[in-house]
Formats: sequence, structure tokens, C-alpha cells
Amino acid sequence: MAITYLEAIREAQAKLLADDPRVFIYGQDVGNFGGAFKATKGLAKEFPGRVLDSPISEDAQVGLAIGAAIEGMRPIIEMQFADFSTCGLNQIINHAATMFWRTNTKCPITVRLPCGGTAGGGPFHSQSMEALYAHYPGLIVLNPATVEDAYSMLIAAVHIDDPVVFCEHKYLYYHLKADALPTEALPIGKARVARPGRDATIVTYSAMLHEALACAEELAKDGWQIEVVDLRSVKPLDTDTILGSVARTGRLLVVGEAFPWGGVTAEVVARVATEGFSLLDAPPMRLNAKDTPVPYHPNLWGTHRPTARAIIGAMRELLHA
Amino acid sequence: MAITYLEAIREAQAKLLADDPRVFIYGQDVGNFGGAFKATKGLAKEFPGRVLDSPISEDAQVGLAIGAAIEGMRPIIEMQFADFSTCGLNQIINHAATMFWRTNTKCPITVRLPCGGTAGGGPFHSQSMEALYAHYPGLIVLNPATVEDAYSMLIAAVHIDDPVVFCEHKYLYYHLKADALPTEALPIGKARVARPGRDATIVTYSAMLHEALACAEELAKDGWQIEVVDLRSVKPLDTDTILGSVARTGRLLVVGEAFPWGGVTAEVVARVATEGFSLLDAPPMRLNAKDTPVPYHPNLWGTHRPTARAIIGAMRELLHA
Amino acid sequence: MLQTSDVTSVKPQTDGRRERYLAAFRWMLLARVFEEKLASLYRGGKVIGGVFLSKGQEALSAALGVALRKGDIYAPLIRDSAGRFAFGESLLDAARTCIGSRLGPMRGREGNIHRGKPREGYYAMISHLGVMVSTVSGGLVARRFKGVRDVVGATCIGDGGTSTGSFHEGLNMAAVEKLPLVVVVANNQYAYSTPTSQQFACADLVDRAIGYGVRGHKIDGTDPQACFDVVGEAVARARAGEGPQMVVADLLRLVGHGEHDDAHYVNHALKVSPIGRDCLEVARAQITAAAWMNAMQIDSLRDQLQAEVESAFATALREPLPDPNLEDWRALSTEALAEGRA
Amino acid sequence: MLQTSDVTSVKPQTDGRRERYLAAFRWMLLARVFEEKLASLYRGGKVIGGVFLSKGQEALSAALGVALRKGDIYAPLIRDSAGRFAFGESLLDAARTCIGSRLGPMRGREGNIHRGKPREGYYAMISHLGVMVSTVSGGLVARRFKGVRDVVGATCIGDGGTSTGSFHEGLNMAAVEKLPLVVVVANNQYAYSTPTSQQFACADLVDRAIGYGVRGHKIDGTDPQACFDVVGEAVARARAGEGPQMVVADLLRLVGHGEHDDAHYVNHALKVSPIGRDCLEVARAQITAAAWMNAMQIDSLRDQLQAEVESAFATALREPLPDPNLEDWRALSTEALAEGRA
Ligand SMILES: Cc1ncc(C[n+]2csc(CCOP(=O)(O)OP(=O)(O)O)c2C)c(N)n1
Ligand SMILES: Cc1ncc(C[n+]2csc(CCOP(=O)(O)OP(=O)(O)O)c2C)c(N)n1
Ligand SMILES: [Mg+2]
Ligand SMILES: [Mg+2]
Repeated sequence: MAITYLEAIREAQAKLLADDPRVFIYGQDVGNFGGAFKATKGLAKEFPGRVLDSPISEDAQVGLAIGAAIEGMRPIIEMQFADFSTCGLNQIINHAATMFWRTNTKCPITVRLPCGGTAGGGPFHSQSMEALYAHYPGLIVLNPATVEDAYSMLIAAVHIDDPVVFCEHKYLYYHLKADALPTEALPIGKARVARPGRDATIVTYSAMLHEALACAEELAKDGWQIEVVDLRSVKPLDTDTILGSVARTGRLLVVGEAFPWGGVTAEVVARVATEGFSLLDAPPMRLNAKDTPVPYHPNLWGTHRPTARAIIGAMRELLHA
Repeated sequence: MAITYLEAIREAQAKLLADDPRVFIYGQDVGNFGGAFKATKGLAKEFPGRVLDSPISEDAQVGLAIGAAIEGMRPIIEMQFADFSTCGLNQIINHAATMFWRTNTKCPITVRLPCGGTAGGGPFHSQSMEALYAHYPGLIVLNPATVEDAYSMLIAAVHIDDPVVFCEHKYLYYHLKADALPTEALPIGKARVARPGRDATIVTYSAMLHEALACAEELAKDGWQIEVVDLRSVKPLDTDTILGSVARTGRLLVVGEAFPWGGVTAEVVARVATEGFSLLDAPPMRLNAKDTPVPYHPNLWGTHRPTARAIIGAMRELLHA
Repeated sequence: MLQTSDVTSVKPQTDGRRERYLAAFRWMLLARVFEEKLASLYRGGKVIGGVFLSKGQEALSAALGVALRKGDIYAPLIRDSAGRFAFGESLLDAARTCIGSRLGPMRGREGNIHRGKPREGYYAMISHLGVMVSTVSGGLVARRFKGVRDVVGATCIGDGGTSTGSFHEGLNMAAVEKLPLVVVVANNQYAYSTPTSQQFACADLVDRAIGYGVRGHKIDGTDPQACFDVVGEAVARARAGEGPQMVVADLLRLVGHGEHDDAHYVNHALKVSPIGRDCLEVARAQITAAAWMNAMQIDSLRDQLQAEVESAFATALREPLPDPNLEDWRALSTEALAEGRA
Repeated sequence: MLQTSDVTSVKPQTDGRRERYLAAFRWMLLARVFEEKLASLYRGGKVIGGVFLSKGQEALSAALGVALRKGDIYAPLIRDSAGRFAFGESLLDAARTCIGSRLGPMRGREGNIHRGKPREGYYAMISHLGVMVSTVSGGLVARRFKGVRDVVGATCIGDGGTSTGSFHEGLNMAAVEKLPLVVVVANNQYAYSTPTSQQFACADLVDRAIGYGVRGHKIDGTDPQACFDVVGEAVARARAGEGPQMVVADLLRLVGHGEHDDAHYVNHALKVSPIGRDCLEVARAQITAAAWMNAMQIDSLRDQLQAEVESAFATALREPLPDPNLEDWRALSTEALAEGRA
């Protein structure tokens, strides 16, 4: 029985609600409706009173979660789209993220952000916001790229005693399927070598993992062995695994779907350059989305975001550098 | 007659109001009171009806500026502290920044952010937020480090047809003095070699420029010639000037006052690593604030942020690498 | 101090009434025909992304569109096809945007409801609900600076949108500045699937007006005549310098949140209650009762509008789609400052 | 539907009145003495950063502090020394925080008003105004999940803070969830330098209550007895399950926004009007008029409190300051996930 990335997120929440009375879900349309993407489908019925519809008030949604967390609950906040989390960002980065450091009080909230681009999504339903959250101290930012990680990392996220921004990719919701839910998982904070190789390393995360794997597959036809590292969490960032891979291959391409200034690709390249300079046999490379809002029409969107084809282009350059 | 960084900002606004009827200022307590830091002192009286007190509504303040800009005005929004701009961030990054690209309509707003740490400021009155704004397409992010730049870059900012986030550093408000206001200036987007050298390059901006210069001064006593590059604007980022300096020195340290994950230091190191790899004689280095909120007490604050002493420590490492 | 008793009750204006009504009706009908065509194209896979329709809200939407004039500012929301057309949007531009034509005002960069021509006073919404309240206010501040009088700025919002901080900050600010702003709240009983009972706890959203110090107006949004009269009065009061006006109309969204949504969650009792009336049917009845048009004339108007809609979509569908190679991939208007990196 | 007429007028409770009054008076006086000392230390350069005082607001602040019980949730704001003490904050912790002592609850990481002990129901404000409304609501939701009854959550805000989107979203949400929340608005006529005329346009902030569907209460904030009665009633109503309560008190900030501010902008007419009364003077008069204490007893109480304050600051000033080398420089509680890079 195949299970999708989206179903995995639903199942993780079902398990969390079943196993832990401290867990509840609060978000727009998450109740009887089951959420804009159906990530909470059936949960309101299965767990009466624990899956609550909120008004359209992202700031208050996060504020409510913070208060509940102070009192020992484990709230999950669903943002309808990651893009709307800008309206709750202040509570996330200034309130939740500073709570433990300021007051020695744990603030275990999980904010689920349906993020990333899909065809026809446009500028306000396509954003990847990990760079904003990862910049601020006190947050953990997770970016599952597989069905298994979507499931196990969401469960882990809610168990973590700190605020977690859980970036789930909308493009993967239906596209990605696995045979079964995982029974074990890598710990949070560990990256994973998704495909071993020896000629070059692609470091990436979330939906871009699959573009990178397609690139590696394609280049394998020419005899190239490309190693692909799936970051899984962008904060903390598993520098050791990245450096380990670069030590093996000597060549690095970092791929992200977010905007080009700053962000994950800059942080990864900067860490490798500062901590693993001598491992590099060629200049490292970055591939990001373009420096404009995310376009609505698929004709444009397909060029705005990195695709397997674009990654192949960059990789050929890197392999010959 | 000495003029401070703060006075330069006031003078720039006085000149803008005098020269251009499209300019007005909107912000909390900017009217008769002259602003929390007195950056608009006397302007409400000098320019009746054009310097308006707003309610405590950062989102609406920016929204108002956007509407006025659509209609051809040149609004300046003062945030009382950069830290509170999180409450107006959505309007800045999703509305102002996307306006031209979406609708072909110019959105010339300037948002002034009194940013950076001062003794006793604490977590919510000390932040450097350039990384958040620079990540989003459609914004220009300026960071003047000198009295002259505070003046000329603010005037330039308001003349720019695009939304500008103007990061003025509170620590420099009173600490920094110049003899006179400048009559000419480097164009926006150009970095400046603030001190020439040949042994290593420090790339930095805003208040950290002065810590970097102090470091260079100190190391000069040992015969080291440290080149210091003042970015002036972090978006656009003047990669050419940075690469030019690294080409001369072969060694790079990037210093910022913001949090360590991502941000300006990552972007600069990533650009040099990707575009100027062969220019580097040693691994590049970064120095940021620590990965916690900004502490209140000066004893802690002095360690949280990079200081000349910390920069000297890093530089000695770099010079011997 | 404004008291709830100041809430306007319908005060019909009688001169030119027939003309105004029929003009508005035409936009209502055009919106309905346009949206039906759009829905069928969506079902046929010709529209990418979301399609959000306004069935049941055309009277309210048109009421605002016809009350505004050229030179006013208008920031419509999700369910405002009628108002957009009434304010002067061309059918072709609407079709182009929904189809993604490169020649449309949004050039395929944005789609569906996220369209506008800001420099013509027709502001383009961003998705984040509530933000247009302060933005329109800013446009009005600009007009004030320029000494322009007799201007009105209007924006639309749903019951759900009133819960946003942006709505609150914007309306409060407009009240402080005494701007000629009209905020039209379409209380269509749901925000996506969320019923008003989970959205607010006041007895009536119009009760909020007093807390902002603005005049509140209440309408049965299914009654076109009431919509035209009350929205018209609110716009007139704003124009006359009486400060912000807040209009709250009760009605029901007669379709899903978007065309992907079957709206199974809508309470059946609401559907069969007066609030579930289709304003277009009511308009038809009001028009024929007043003998302003007969059924045949209405049908033939509908046919004519249908032909215009078909022709607009036929044109839009033949137009070139956006081409990544023709894009400059630049978010800044200042070319010299753009980085353009990927 | 709540009408403005539901706004509570003072309904004095008479049993235990003297005890309640004198208890509250003690906290008022302690706050005043504490803050005077703090101001003098600030002038002497012993306090780093801002100092924000509550002169003129002690009665309102104390009223809430004494109305709450252990087990309730309390999120005070800038001008709540009295309420903080009444809720149970130790004088030493207050002094330590202002001085930056390493041994205080904030360990020198935060200073002045940004203090609290969340796990004891005493939430620590962040600077961004308005956010505590939803946060306290969240605490109340947690209590509801746990089946805890008879609990109240309260937070304080200023006239300026009501303009924030956070305030709106939080209060609306609390109303939807019918939480036992009390929001006390100190309308002290200014937000920093901004007069209420530039902050809101409603005749009275209490008019907002109806728009949220919550009960509004209005008080003369310079009248201690009125404060104790009305705030007490609001808390009792919330505790009894009547849902959120909004209390608006009119008063005047008798000091600058902070001690750096000479408040020259404050309208003289307000200062000499009844709203400019010092609630502590009024309390003194009310107490002596009721013959609950005489002037000498009050003076000696003041002396006693003064001694306590001196001793608290003397201790705090002798304590070690924060030491960067003793810090773990870690924002996460989960050590294994912290990066700790600089
Ligand atoms: C700030 C924000 N949060 C969430 C959304 C997602 N969203 C889009 S439409 C909608 C429902 C809007 O309901 P309402 O305001 O009542 O308007 P209606 O759709 O009923 O016309 C939501 C939640 C949004 N657009 N903006
Ligand atoms: C969101 C936000 N914007 C700006 C500020 C800066 N600020 C701190 S206190 C203050 C004035 C507050 O006025 P009011 O709410 O009336 O409280 P009062 O100081 O009068 O007690 C301002 C503007 C802030 N703390 N939060
Ligand atoms: Mg609705
Ligand atoms: Mg105030």
C-alpha cells in the first residue's frame, strides 16, 4: 500500500495525537475540513476537541501556541501556506525562539509550513522561507525530502523541547510515494547521503533533492558518479556530513529552491569554504531560484526554480572545472 | 562644526523634504517629538503636515507608504527600532518588494531601520535585520557606516525608484562625527575600500567597519597591512570590489554583527568562494555575533558581538594560515 | 461618539435609480457569465492554478464598482469580478490574466484574482488578507498631499479577513487620518471552510465600526437594490469628507472557496434560508417587477455578454504564453541596481 | 449581542473591602518607592539601558495583581511594578533584573521590564506590543485541555498597544474561544509622545469591546477604589466563565515614557485636570477618610517599604554581574541540536 508524503504528515500527526495528550493542532481550516491540503484529514473527528480551526490570525496562532507550550502542551500550528507565516513571523523569531534563552522555559511548538513551488502557485503560494527562520537563534528548521522523513521528522519535531519550523514541500505532497511508513530514522540534525558517488557532491534539500537525484541518474549514463547529500535539517546544519562528502569528491554544487541572496546555499558554501577549503579541487558552485518573486505561469516557474536540467548544466561545468 | 551620524540622517531628511514635495515621513513619534532618537527633530515644524505620527501599526505604516508610492509620493517610514519591523515585514517583502515585478508600477518607499546593538539594548532593541530583507527579491538594502554615507545614501535611497531598507546603526548615532556633510558620494551599489592594505582583506559594513578599522590599526603596529572594505549596501552586493581586494591580498575575513546562520557573511564568503576561488591563498573566515538573542547586559553584549579584539584574534589566525 | 444606532438603514435615492440599477446589473451578469466560462475552462484543464468565483456576491461587488468613479482607488479582493468590470477592467485583461497570456497586464507573472493596474487606481491585491486596507489609505494620503478632493478609496474584504492584524491596523489608521476610505466586508458566512462562529464572537461584524470611530452600514447582500443604495451612500459619505465607512453585507458564497472545493461543509439551513438567495435571481425579479426589462430582454443581454466573454477568452487563448527567454528576470525597476543572480 | 449599555459601571463589593484595599495600597506604595529608587539609581548611572516607570498607574496595576490568584496567568507590561509585586514577584528579583545581576531570573540576558517566570504563570513580555494577548490565551487553552477550572489569564496593554495587529488578533481569538481572559488597557493618554488623537478615532477605547463580543468595563484609573472594584469584577466574571473581559482605565502617565524623557509634550490641561491626579494621593485620601489608616501609619508603612527596597537593591548591587565566560551561549534547550557558532 503506497503512502504519499502528504499522508505521511497526516499519519505522523495522528500518531502524535494518539500517543501524547499534550499534542493539539491549531490552524485555519484544519478541523472538520482537514486542512487546505488535507494534512489533518479526519483528525478532528478521531481526536475530538484537539484539532481546532483558528481565525485568519497567524500572529495569534503562534502566540497561542507559545502560551500553550509554556504550560506544557505540544502544539502544532499549521500555516495554510508558508508564505502567510510572514504574518506570524514576529511571534516565531522574537517570542518562541527567545523564550528558553530569556526565561529558561521550554517552548516546544511546531510550526508546519507548506512551502515551495508548484505549477500555477505564483508569488504568494510558492515561497521557501527556511532562510528567514534559520537566521534567527533559537529555532530548529527541518526540511524533509522523503516520505519517510516527512513522517519521522514530524514526530521528532514535536518531541523536541524547542520551537521547530517544519518546512514540508507542497510539490512533494502528492508526487512522492513510499511503500510504508518508516520504523526508524536518522536523528534530527544528521544529513543523509542519498546517493553515493565520487566525482562531485550535490548538497541539497527538500524538493530539490529529487531534481538532484535525477541529475545524478542522468550523468551516470556518461559514467559520472555524483554523490547527493540531503540536508534534512538546515538548522542545525550537518557540516560534518557535508565535509565528509566533499572530502570524497573534491567538488561541490549546492542547490536550493529559495531566492539567491543568502540562504542555505550561501551558508553551506561558506561553511565548506571556511572549514573545508583544502578539500575542494574546484571552486564550489551554487544554484538557486532567480532573484524575482516566484512566477505564476509554469512556463516561467520552470525556469525560475532550479530543475534537473539546470542542475545537469551546472554539474557539467563543475566536473570540467 | 562637527556633525554626527544621527544629525546627518536628520539633515538628509530635511534636504529631501525641502527639495522634493513628494517626500513625507511617517512613523511613531516622528512628528513634534522628533522621533525616539531625534532623527526627525524639528522637521514637523519646518515642514508642516509632512512629518506625521503614526499609530503603533508597523504593518499599516508600510502599507500606507506603498499606497502613497503607487500614487507617486516618496514616503520615508521610520521604524522606532529595526526589531519592530518584523511587524511590518510582510508588507515590505511581499507587497512593496513585489510591486514592480508584478504590476510594472514603481514603489519608491524608504524604510528606515535604527538597527544594531548598543549597551543595554537587549534582545528586542539591538537586531541587525539586513539578512531577512536582502534575501527577498525586489529590495535594496543599505547599510551606511559613516556620517557621509548616512547622509548621501539616505538622499540617494529616497531617489531610487524601488523600495529601500535603510539600516542605520544606533551605535553610530552619537559615536560617529564628521566635519561636514559630503557634497559628493559613491553611487549606491558600490563598496568602498575604507583602508588599503595588501596582507589580508576584511569585508564588513555598518558599525563593524569601525571595529575592523581598529583591528587594522592595531595590526599595523606589527607591520601588517590590512585592507578594509566597507560594503555600504548589502543588496546589491558589490562583488567586483570584494574580489578586487581579495585579488590583492589573497586572504579574506568577513565580519558582521548579525546572527551567524546565513546573512551577509555567508553571502560574501560564498561569492568569493564561487567566483574568486583561485584568488584565495588561505581559507576565508567569517566572524558574526553569537547564535543567541542579543544579551542585555554589556558584559555579555561585548562578547556576543564581534569587537576589534575578536577581529584581531581572527585576523592573526588568518594571517598565519 | 458614534453609537450603533448610527448604523445606516437603507435610505433609497430615487433619481437615476433605474439607470444605476441596470448598469450594475449588467456588470453582475457579465461577472456571472465570465465566471461560468472560467469554471468550464478550469474543468477542461485550460486554467492553471486556482479559480475563485463570486457566485452570490455579484450585487455587492457591482454596487461598489458602480459607486466609484474614474480617479478613485479600488482594491478588490477574491470575489469581485463584477466590481472589477464596473470599475473599468477590460474583459480581455481579465481573461488574459486567468489564462496566463503574455499580453495581459500581469504577463503570466501573476494569475487569477491577483491582477490590477495600480497606476489607474485599480490596485492589485497580494494574497495576504487585510493589507490592502492600509495600502488604499496610503493612496488616499497621497491624494490629500496633492490636494485632490472628491476622491474615494475602497477595498473589499471577507468575514475571515477581518481577523487579520492588517485589517485592524489599516482601518484604525484610516480613521485617525479621517480618510475617504470605504471598506466593504462581504460576510459570506465562511472563510474557506471556517464558519463565522470560529472567526469572531461579536453579534455582527458591523459592531466593529464603532470601535474604530467609523460609520457602520449594514446590508442584506442578497438584495441588489439594498446593495446599490447602501454602498452608494457609504461612498457618497466618504466622498463628502465624513471619513471612513465600513459596510457589512450578509450573504452566502454559493460556490466553493475555489473551484477545487465542493463546499460540502456549508450548512444546508443557510442555503435554504433567505441568505442563500442568488442575488442575480433577486435582481431579475426586481427588474421585471419594476418593468425595467422583461425576461426576454434579460436573456438577450445575457446572450450578448456571453458572446463578449467567449470572444475575450478566444482571443486570450490564442495569445502567446509567457516565455522565460523574453523575461528580464529582474525584480527592481532600477536596472543598474539589479543583481539578477541565480 | 452586547450593547454599550452592558459596559459595567462600578458595582462596589463590600465584604473584605478594607483588607483588599489596604493590601493593594501596600503594593502601590511599594511600586512607587521601588521606582523612585530605581530612578535615582538610573540618574546615578547604576542602571544600564532604559528605565520605565508607572507613576500614576499604580492603582490600576495593583488592582489586577490583587485580583489574580496563584495559579492564574499574568502577563504585565511596561508600567506594572505594582501588579508584579502583588502577583508575587519578589522585590529582590525585580531589583536584580534592573541591575543586571547574574543571580536574577533573567541572568543579565534581559533587563528592566522584560522579566518574568513563565512556569509560575508570570509571563515575561517581549517588547513587541500586543503579542501577549494571544500568548496568555494560549496558556488558558492549555489549562482548558488539562481540565483546570477557575483560572484567569490577564494581560496589560497601553492605549498605543491597542493599535497593533497582535492585540486585535489575540483578543478576537480569545473571544472566539471564550477564554477567561482579562485585558486591562491603561489609557494613559500618550503612547510615548503620541496623543490618543493620533492613535485612535473612537470616542472611547472601551467601544472596541463590543466589536469583539467581549464585555467592556470602564474606570477612572486615578480612583483606586474604582480600580479595585471594577478590575476585581472583571476578573471574577472571567473566572465565572463569562469569557474575555476588557477593562479600559483613563489616567495619565505622570512621568516620561522612560526616565530619559522629560515628557514636555504632555498637555498641561490634562495635568491639572482630574485625570492628572496621582492615584497614590487619592488612595491616601480615601484611606484616611475611611479611617483605615492615619497619615502617620501610612508614612511608617512607606518607611518600612523603603527599607525593604533599599535592602533589595543593596543585595542586588553586591551580587555578581553576568560573566560571558560562564555563559553557554546557547539559545536552544536541546544541547545536542545547538550549533553555537560565531
Ligand atoms: C494572511 C492570510 N492568511 C491566510 C490566507 C489563506 N486564505 C486565502 S482565502 C482564505 C479565506 C478567506 O475568507 P474570507 O476572508 O471570509 O473571504 P471569502 O473567501 O469568504 O470571500 C484564506 C484563509 C491568506 N490569503 N492570507
Ligand atoms: C510593535 C511595537 N512597535 C513599537 C514599539 C516601541 N514602543 C515601545 S513602548 C511604545 C509606546 C507604548 O505606548 P502605550 O501602548 O500607550 O503604553 P504606555 O507606554 O503609554 O504605557 C512604543 C511605540 C513596540 N514596543 N512594539
Ligand atoms: Mg468569507
Ligand atoms: Mg499610553
